[in-house]
Amino acid sequence: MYEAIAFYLLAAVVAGSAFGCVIATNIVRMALCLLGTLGGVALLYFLMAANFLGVVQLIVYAGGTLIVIVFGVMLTSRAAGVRLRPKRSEALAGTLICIGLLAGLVTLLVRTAWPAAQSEAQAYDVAWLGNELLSTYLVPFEMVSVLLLAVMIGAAFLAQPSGKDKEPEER
Amino acid sequence: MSQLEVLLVIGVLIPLASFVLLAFVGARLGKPAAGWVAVLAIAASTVLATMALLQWHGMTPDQRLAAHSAPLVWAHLGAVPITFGVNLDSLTLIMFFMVTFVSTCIFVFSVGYMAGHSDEIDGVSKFHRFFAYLSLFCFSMLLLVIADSLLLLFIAWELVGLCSYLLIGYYFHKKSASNAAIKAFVTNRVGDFGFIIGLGMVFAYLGDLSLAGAAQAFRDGYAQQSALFTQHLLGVSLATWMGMLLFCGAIGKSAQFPLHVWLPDAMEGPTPVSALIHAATMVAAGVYLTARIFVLLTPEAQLFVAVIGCITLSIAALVAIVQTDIKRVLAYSTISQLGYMILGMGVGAWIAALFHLLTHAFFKALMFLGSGQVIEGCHHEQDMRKMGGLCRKMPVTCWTFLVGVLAIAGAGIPAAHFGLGGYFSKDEILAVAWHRVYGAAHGGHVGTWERGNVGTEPDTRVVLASYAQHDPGEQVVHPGHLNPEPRTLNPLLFWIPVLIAYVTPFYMMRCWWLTFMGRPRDEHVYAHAHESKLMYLPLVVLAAGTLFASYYLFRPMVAAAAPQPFLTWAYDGEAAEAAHAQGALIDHGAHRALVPIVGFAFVAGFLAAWLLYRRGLTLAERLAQTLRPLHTLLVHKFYFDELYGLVLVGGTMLVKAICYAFDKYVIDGLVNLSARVTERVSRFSGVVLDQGAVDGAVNAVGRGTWELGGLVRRPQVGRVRNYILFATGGVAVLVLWLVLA
Amino acid sequence: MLAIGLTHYLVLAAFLFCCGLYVMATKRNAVGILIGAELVLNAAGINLVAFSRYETGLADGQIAALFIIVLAAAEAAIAIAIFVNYYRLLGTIDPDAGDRLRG
Amino acid sequence: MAEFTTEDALRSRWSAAARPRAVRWFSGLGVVFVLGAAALGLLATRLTGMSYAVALAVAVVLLLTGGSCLGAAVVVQYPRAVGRLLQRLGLPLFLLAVAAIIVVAWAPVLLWPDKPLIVRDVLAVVGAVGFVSLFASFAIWWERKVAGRIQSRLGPMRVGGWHGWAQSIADGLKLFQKEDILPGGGDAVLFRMAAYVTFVPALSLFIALPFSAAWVGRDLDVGLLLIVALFGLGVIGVLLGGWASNNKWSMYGAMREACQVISYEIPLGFSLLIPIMVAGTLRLTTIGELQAGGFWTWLAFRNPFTLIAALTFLIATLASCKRAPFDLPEAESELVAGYMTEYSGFRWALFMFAEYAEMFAAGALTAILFFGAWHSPLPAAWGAAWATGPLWQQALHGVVFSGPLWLIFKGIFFVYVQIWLRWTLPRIRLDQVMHACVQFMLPVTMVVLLAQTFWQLLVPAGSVLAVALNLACTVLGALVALGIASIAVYGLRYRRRLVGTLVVDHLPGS
Repeated sequence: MYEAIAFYLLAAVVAGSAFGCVIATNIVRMALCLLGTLGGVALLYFLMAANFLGVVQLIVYAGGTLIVIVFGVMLTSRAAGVRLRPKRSEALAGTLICIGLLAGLVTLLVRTAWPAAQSEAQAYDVAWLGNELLSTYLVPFEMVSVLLLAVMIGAAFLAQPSGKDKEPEER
Repeated sequence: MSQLEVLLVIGVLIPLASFVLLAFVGARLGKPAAGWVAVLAIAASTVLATMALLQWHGMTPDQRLAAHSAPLVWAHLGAVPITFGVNLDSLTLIMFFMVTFVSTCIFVFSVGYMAGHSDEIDGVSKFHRFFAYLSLFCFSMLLLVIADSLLLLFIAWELVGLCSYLLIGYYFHKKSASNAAIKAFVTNRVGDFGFIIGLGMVFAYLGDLSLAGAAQAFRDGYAQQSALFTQHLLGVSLATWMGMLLFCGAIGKSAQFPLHVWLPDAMEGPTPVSALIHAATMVAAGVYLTARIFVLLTPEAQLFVAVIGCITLSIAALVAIVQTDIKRVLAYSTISQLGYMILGMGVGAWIAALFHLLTHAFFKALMFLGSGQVIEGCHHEQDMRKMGGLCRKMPVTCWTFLVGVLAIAGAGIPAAHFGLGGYFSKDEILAVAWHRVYGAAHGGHVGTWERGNVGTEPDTRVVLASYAQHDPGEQVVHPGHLNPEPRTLNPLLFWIPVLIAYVTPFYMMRCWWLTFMGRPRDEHVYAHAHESKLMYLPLVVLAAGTLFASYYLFRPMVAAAAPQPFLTWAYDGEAAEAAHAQGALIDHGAHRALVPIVGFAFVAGFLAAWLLYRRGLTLAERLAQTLRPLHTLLVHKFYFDELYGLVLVGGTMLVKAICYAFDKYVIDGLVNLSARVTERVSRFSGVVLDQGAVDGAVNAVGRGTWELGGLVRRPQVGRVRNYILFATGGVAVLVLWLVLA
Repeated sequence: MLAIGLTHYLVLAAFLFCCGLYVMATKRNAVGILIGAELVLNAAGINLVAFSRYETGLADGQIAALFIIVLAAAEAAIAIAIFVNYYRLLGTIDPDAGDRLRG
Repeated sequence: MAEFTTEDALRSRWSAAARPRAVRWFSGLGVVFVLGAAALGLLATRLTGMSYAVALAVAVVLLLTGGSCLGAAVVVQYPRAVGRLLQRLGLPLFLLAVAAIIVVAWAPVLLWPDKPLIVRDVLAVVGAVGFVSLFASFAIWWERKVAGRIQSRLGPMRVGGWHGWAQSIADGLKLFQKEDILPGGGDAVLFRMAAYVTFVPALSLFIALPFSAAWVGRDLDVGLLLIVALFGLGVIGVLLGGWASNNKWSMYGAMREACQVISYEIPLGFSLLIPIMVAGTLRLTTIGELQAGGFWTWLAFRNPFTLIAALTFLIATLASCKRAPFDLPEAESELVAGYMTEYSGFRWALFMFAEYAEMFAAGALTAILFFGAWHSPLPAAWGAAWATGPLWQQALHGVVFSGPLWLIFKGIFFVYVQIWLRWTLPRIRLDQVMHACVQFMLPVTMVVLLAQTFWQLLVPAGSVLAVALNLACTVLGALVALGIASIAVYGLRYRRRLVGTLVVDHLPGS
């Protein structure tokens, strides 16, 4: 029963803040709502006995990605509070389409007979994850490492001031 | 890891640490200090190597076996584990010791040598950079030596290549030096290309990249007649191809016949570099590799190795006769000696070749450092024709150099069983070759030999050494085509090296005499000649090493490391005592036969050189006039550079010219022709057809398209968000359809 | 309702997914679109972990989710770098302003 | 001006008529509350699950409130006696109260340990709130005292008698009453949220922070990572707060903070990897128990690399907690107070609480990872017999060998180090901060990580080299500890000379 209570509580947080993202018109508030979603999802991971994943979600997503996003918001807009309201027609179309999609998906999900659930969550501990990553998933793991390197270089390259207005290097 | 392995690994890592230190703070350490850091590091490695060697010496075979520990598994490549570990055997230890010891001498020498050079680039001294490179080089070489898998060996191999590039091109502001560096690098790449293909074959067919595992797989593959042995390409079995391709790496690195051109040019680097890389260690890597992959070589591949070695040693020795640059003489003599080692590997004289490698490392480092001393003393004069009589100015250099000359010439007293390094090592190689050509045949194709009772078959001087260490008396059946017998080798493979054994003392004596003896030929050079103490100390140490590092010290160590070659015939030289224990067989007949053939070659060579050069250059020049065509051929090094220039560069230029002509005349002509035709046709159609009938129709179509486009374009707003919306809409429709269906 | 099963998580993920899509489709701010993308990725993550929790033999879902988190971080970094450039170029980060290639 | 004496301070503020009534009400309410708490506690033993948790939490709150009411009754009835008592025993009482709050919050967990985890969580949060608020008020007073001593002053001396120990409590009361100011043009919602977004992670990391092997809210297998993650989360609140203040100094402060914390998370993570590598786990209790065998087994003294890692970890936590010399986000000489400029009253207090909570957590984490966790320098094995003996032996074991008091002591010591550094070192510039991170911390931690890897691969435990270096590091650490201790003793002995003429003898407690 605790699981149910915890799930509904967290689901409310996650869904609520996701909906907050939808209705917010201020980008910084959207970021705050995203924080709620991310944190909630992290706790959901904990609920599903994926402790390591939950922590990684917090440390990378909430602690890293979100800060980058907020940084981006503040770097790219002198008046980040400028409200860019969606066009009425777009909002209407978007709402209809998304509600349609949601309805369809939920119907499908409820209709599908999922295999009998495991009652007890299997705990996959950190050691297991580490071993899997360095054996079965070695190639994807290395590819992701290379990708991260490329992203690091790419981001640094893209974000550097272009030729003329480069500041003199400090020595 | 066992203590021994820890010692070695730390010994490998110390030079790396020194490299890192010098690379980051070397500039701040300043001129002599940076060098001493490197010296300290390599000296520490030498101490560790000595400790390891002594410890190894005191161990029983069981303890030695127990000292191995499981290698680290780095990754799994499919089902093949990539492991890194220490290959612990006598060869590793002795090579480790040799590399560190010789390097230490050279490092000390370098501190003196480089201190006197102006080496500023943009106002910053690159003194520390030199020692950083040297340290990195030592690290890679030591890693290569202890590597227990072909992959790790290959990694170290490439690091060694990189370091040689950096060091040869150390004076990169000099065009010739940077060219030489590029040449060395590119030439080595050609060999490495073969090596990596061979590596791929090992991976694909043997499925194990560790040395021991690959050998085991090779043996199993042979026993089961796997695809490697049954499939043929161009009439040669894949196993042979694999061996030859792996050997390609050694061809590049050890400057063997088709790829030998880089080594003489590499003399553009500072002299200590020449001593370190091109005498003692790097070129030795090729021979070392051949020794390690020896167990993967089929008899055909061995023959290939032998032929390459034979060609190399003869070409290089002949060219060395006419060189006037002291360093180039040494370079060609190096190539020639490497040829001997490779030949030795090819004919199966595994132990002898490695023995020669070790002795050669000492005396060649000695001579290179001696030449460095001379060059430095004579203010960067490298032409021997301008030297002469330097004995009085630099006596220590002169006499230590003579020790090297005696060693390379193979001086010794045949009957007394006394001689310098080359005397024994070269003799052993030749003895094995002799045996392969003229030795007594053994019977049958089925051999059962046991270690330890070899002597019971007096005439069977050949043993099929199986992995007898583990299962003595194992019976190995092998078919005729894999079974090289004595008397099957072409006599040329024996007689050419013998001939060259007469040439070697000649050109070495010529070099020494022209440099140190006779009358000074250039007063200016003579007047300024001097020698410095810091630089001749290593010379003395190396000379002592040359004197002692001979038969009794190194030979048993190498013999103890002899692999358990499979499918190959390991021949051995004279060392009955040591070899007996190892199960190799000895042919005393070979040595007895060799004494009259080549035993006094050094006397003849020295005598000829002395006669020719004792009064300076006049006699030699007259001789050169008489033999003008031959002399020209030798001076131009058999036109190898020109040949490569013509075939490779010229070939490319020729293809370019053909393409250009084709482009210009055929294609351009066709294009022009079609253009002209088109112009005519279009003028007709444009005026008559187009403006009349077609335009109307086209305009109608155009207008229709425009209208339609305007209609269709409306959703194509070029806005990302709307596209997302459309895509979402599509998915929603699909999902809803799924739900309703 | 009290026994939490796979469906619960999947429905929640579907909601998150639709919210993300809506945000991506309507927000007139490039960073908003990025936030939408993060929502969508989180929905995927929940799905994967839920499958690994409730289905036997699908334990690898956690690893896939791990990769999603890492890739999302990479995506955010590169996207922000692009937005900064975009902002320098156009003075705004309204994605609708970037329609120069519009036909 | 008439002199304000201690007697004045201790005079009762209640009129003769109001006093009995107040005493009646307070004592009555207190008794009711305490009885209610007891009843609920008894009831809770029969309950299970969620209702158990709620009952326990309510019971704890009731107990605390009831205790406070009874205390108030005593104060009102005997103001003079209580005043004198506080004057004499103020600090010990205060520290006892800290311990008591923790014990009260934790007792149910320890008494009924096999209840659902969620119960432990609720209780852990209650305990953490209590601990954090008490610790923060203590630490603020402590910081002011240390600052005063370092600057040859006395610091707060008046409130509460002995060395002004109640200063923070008085300040706290004041902060509660202050007006809640919202900056004009700022985003009110975000402005309000920001304080909580900062405070909640700082608080919730105490759930995973073990005070001893048993005193831990949740002994997670990823506890260490969780704490680090929550460390990083507080930044978002700071960023939001800085942005919502609509003030460029706040904004600069927030950006600096984000910049700095993100950058220093990398060396922090690298330093963390070393204890993780040694212990082979992320579970903090396991890491702590690894260091039970006396101070030479503490991780910092294992070998030179762990020692360096301990130092880099300390430096990186300084930056993460934005303490001097990395206190750029709130550099008062440049940015007024950085992101906190516009905050006042209770919200400001939340930021301060979060900061001091993080400081303590950082100190405690340093202790757990590198400096013997909750173990005393004596090997825990010596006291193994006491650990299972009767209650008084167990208590003694907790004091002498290993227990939460040791961790709190070590945590406070590292907080003291942070305070000490703040009042000793100058603030460095932002570019120097980043330079120090990228050019110094990062390479050093990377090299140490590499070296530790090789160390573990190549040097077997118990070999001569390992033992020798362990010994050397231990001796070094012991020397540093002795040095600090001797400086402290020197300072205590010659405190009058050091403080100089500013000592005013008639001040209470001087």
